[in-house]
Amino acid sequence: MERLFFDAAALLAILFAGLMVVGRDPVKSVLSLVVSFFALAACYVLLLAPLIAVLQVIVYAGAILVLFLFVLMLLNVGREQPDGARRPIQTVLGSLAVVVFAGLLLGMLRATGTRIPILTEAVGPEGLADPAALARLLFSDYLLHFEAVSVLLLAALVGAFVLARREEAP
Amino acid sequence: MTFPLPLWVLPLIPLAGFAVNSLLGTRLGKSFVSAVGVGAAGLVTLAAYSRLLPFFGGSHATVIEPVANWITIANFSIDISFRLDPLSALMLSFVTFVGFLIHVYAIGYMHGDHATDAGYARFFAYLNLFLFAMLTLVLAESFLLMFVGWEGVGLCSYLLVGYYFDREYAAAAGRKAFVVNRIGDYGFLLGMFGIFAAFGSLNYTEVFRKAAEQPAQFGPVLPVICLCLFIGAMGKSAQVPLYVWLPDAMAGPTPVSALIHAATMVTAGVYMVARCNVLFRLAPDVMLFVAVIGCFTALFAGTIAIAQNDLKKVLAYSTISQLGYMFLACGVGAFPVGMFHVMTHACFKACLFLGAGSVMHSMSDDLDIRHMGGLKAKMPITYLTFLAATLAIAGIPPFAGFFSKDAILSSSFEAPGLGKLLWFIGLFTAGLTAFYMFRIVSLTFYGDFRGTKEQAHHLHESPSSMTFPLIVLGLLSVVAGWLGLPAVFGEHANVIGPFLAPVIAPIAGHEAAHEAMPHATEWLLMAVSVAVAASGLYLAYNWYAKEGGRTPARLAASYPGVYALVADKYRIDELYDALFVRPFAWLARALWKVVDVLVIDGVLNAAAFLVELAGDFLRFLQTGNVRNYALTFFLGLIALLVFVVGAM
Amino acid sequence: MIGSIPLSDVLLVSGALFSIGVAGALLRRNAIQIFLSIELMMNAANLALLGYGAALGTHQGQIIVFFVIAIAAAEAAVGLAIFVALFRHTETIDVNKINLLKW
Amino acid sequence: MTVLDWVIVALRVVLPALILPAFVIPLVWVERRVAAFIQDRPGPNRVGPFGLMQSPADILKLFTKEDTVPASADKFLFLLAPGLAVLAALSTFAIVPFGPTLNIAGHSIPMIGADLSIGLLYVFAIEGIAVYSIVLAGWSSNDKFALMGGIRSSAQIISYELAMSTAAAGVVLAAGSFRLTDIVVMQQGGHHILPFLPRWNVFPQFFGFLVFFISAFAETNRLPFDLPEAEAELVAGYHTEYSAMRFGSYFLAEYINVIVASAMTATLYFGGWSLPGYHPHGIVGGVVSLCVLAAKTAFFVLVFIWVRWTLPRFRYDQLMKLGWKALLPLALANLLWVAGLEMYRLAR
Repeated sequence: MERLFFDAAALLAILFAGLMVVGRDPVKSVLSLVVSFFALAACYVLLLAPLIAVLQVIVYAGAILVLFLFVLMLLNVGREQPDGARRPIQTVLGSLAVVVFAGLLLGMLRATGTRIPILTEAVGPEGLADPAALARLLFSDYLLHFEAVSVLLLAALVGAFVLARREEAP
Repeated sequence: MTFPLPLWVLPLIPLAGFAVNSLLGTRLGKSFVSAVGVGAAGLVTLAAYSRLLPFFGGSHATVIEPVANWITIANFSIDISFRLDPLSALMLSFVTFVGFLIHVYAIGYMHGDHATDAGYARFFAYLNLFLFAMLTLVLAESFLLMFVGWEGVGLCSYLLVGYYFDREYAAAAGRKAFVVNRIGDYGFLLGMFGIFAAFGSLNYTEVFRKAAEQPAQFGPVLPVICLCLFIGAMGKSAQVPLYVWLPDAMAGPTPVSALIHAATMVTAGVYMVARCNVLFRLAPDVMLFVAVIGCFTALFAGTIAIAQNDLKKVLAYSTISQLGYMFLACGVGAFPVGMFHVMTHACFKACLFLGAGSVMHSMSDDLDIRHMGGLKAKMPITYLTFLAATLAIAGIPPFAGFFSKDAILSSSFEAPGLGKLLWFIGLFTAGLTAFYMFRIVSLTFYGDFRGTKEQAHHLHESPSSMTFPLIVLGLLSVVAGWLGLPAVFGEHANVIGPFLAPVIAPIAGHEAAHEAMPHATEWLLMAVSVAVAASGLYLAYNWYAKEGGRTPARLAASYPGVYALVADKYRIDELYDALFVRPFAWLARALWKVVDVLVIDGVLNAAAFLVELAGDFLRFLQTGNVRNYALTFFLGLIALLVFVVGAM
Repeated sequence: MIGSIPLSDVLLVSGALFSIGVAGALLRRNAIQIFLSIELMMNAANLALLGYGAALGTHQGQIIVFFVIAIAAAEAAVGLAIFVALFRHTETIDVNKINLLKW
Repeated sequence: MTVLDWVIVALRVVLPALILPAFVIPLVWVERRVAAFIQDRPGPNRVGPFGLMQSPADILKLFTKEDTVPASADKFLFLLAPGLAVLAALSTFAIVPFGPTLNIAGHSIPMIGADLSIGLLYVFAIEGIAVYSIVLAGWSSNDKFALMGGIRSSAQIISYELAMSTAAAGVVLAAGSFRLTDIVVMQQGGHHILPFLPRWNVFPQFFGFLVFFISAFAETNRLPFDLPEAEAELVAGYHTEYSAMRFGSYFLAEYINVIVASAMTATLYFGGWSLPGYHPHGIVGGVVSLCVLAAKTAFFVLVFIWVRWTLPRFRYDQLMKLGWKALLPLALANLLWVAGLEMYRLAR
């Protein structure tokens, strides 16, 4: 039952990810990715990570991708125009690389998927899905990382501000 | 605030003063700077005495106060911890008090020095920093923490000697003090390594306990360790052959000379040797070496002092000479006596230096005693205190120096082996000391003024901020010796000996075979030393005050070679210059011209050229198109994946 | 296996999403779409992490994903700011036309 | 699970979605009457008694009007956007608890759509989706006024969501849970220092409440924060090009959002369905709790209306300044204050 839901959501995610890549209109691409991420959030819930799922929606769908849309609207970027100069090497080599890479990656993941070590201190499904347990870990064992990320976010904030600011006319 | 104050508060008070004055001093003006600087010194004195008074009155039990773990590497662990025992208590008592007095003095002195606001703040900041380092040195409970203080006082000494860094000779003197001290510090470091290798610890308590319990086990290594430690002490306490920096260090402001180069820092070596008495007593050969070096230094510096004409230089050589006495005492095993002399010396030598500073002020910064004379009438307070301190250093009873110096002489007289010879040299040096000290008193304060008209017009007594410390220290020069009256004055006349006795820990297998000297011998020794001192004194007064220096001039004329040699301080500086400084300078030049310029730079330039050459061709890989980069990146990723999959 | 989803499913999906992302990043010329593809790859990795976390019964997968999301937010903010600045200068976000930084 | 259980779950999820739109009909009437009262005029009073039938009549009109789509619009997105708005608005209510867990005939029925462990975050997640309905409407209309409205709206909602979630974090911190049922339970009983007051979060976290409530105005695009549809500047903002029931959808979504925001405010800061001194049990208890929540919600809905017809609109820079420089710092201060309270409580 749950596997059915998962596979359905996963197929949806893959489908819209594909649409995102194929589409010519950047706005449509962003929207496809929103749907894809939404489906992924559903997958996350089924993988016992409801908090991450909600964060996925809030941060990715609700903030990052809205920001993309916002920028697209602000810049009013149109559809991709056909490029006059063909770059056959890039395209051919790129396509080849993608195919080889996908084959290798899937092959490798198939091989590792069956070999999972059993952890002694495994947490049960209830514990895994509990946001409070996650929060406790974040604020104890991973406090330093947490603070480091907060500093990083501040730096990114300042950086984005400086980059996107218009040069003020003196 | 809890009472009793924890020991770690003490070093922090002057450190706070340093922080305020160094960070804000230039903005806040002189009066604020002096308030902070002197306030910190006064506060630390009060705080120290709040601990010391109960300690002196109470059980004298050693207190060890750990503060925090400092370094932990594998099974080596050092705490920051402080120790209050009779030895450190004695040091603490005069380091803080004399330090405070000299801070007070410095207000008046530096005001007259036409210092800029920045210079004034810098001066007081460094003085406070020095107090911090000195307290750390004194209160430390481990060799490592002591080394922190040891280096700290060295740094402050360097900074303060070079206070007038815009004058070439002061900067050079600071550099010299630093370099010569480095040699000694290297010895100290080696000694510390040796201690750690032998004992596996650097804490006093543990090291001394192990050494005292199993003397046989550590016997073979201790001479080496003690020798290294003593080399450290030689550097810091200006003993032959590492004494050359101290006379030059007089280039610093006079309060600095008084505080660092007379009363406190230079005695750190003696303190360290006394602190390690357990180790030293297990190395009798090194003890003898210490005694001989001390005795020789005392004589050597005393002879130089005779022929010097710079007031502070004479005092500097006399300091070296007195430090020699202290090491003599330690070398013959009389550690408490050595520490007693450290204490009395701090009082009267600080007084002498401050007096010299006062004279220098009055003389418009002229220190040549040939230009002085008859200052007695113009500067009565300076004269009286200077006289008291002179009598103290000359060893005239009942002044302080008499008792401590006499105790040193009688200890060396009692010592086996070379004892009698050491006593005789010490006695001779005592006479010498009385002579050269009274020579400067006579030339400075008696007779007629020999300086210029302007100087004569300018002569005045110093302000009260300068005379107050003088008076206090002058009084101390009189009474400080009464703490250590010899045994002939009664069973309990000697306070300081029993007080310091616990520091001399008993060693397994070593009997404290001390037989009291017969009273008659003791009286006799005292009489002899008083007689020698008095005759030196009389001679100097007669030659310089009454005759106006005709006899010495005649003597100098009849032995011109000897006189020139002595007046040139035996040309030791020139000798060192030829032996060490020039060869090293030449070597450094060679390394620079050949190794650095040719070899290292050559290799680097060749490498840079190759890189540039490669860049000329490889730069075409940089197409500027992000997608090319991404593609390359992914191709690399594929290679990596192939590698990983292949490994699986 | 703690959840009821087989790990192989999760890894397969993750690999597929990642490959799609690679394709987008390599073959598209629109900077925004390349950026989106990179985000997709990050999410594919997140999915794998959560899958392993659930399979092993540990929170660490979720913790890493948490940090990845936070860092993705920072990265998106700076990246988009760069695009805005770039667009003001060149009036395009076609990466084929932006190649000032070459030899 | 038996069939009955499935039915109960279905009812829990579907009933709010069905009932809420029904509430909008009288609400529109109330709004217009209150507006009229404030502006000293009669308001709708012709259709039915007291003009009560005015709203159903309007809806009928909206359904029957011609549904136009601009020729240059992106059809798919243009049609999708209003649906998204209603969907998002309706989904939010799923996690608002409207009563205690009832035990009826051996079945334990929690009176809540879905008692999620990350309940409060779910609301913000859905809020994030709701942005798309506005942004897409603005963009797909291919109209400068609509686009301006969309851009303004996305910036405004993201900005105020920060302050709002920071304020709500105070409540989460006090309750130690994202779960709204936990938050309601924690507010039951009397205040521990002033026993005559209920233990509602509004007392220790008054500024948190203030920030939350003000941000709620911005999130629902109501005056004084209705810049995305400011008629004087942008005609009708992001829904300028919409007509008939698609326009009605936005209208519907706005009123549902007002109700949800009021219910959330009541739940987070005013004890939700709980009443101090009353311990509900059985069906009666469930009904009483429902009424309590309804009364509290109605109060805040009235405040919404009152504010709309009283305050003028902010300028865009004022809006941003208020959100970033006043509300966010205030919310952070509130969070610190709550953290201090919690530490004090733990220390005791």
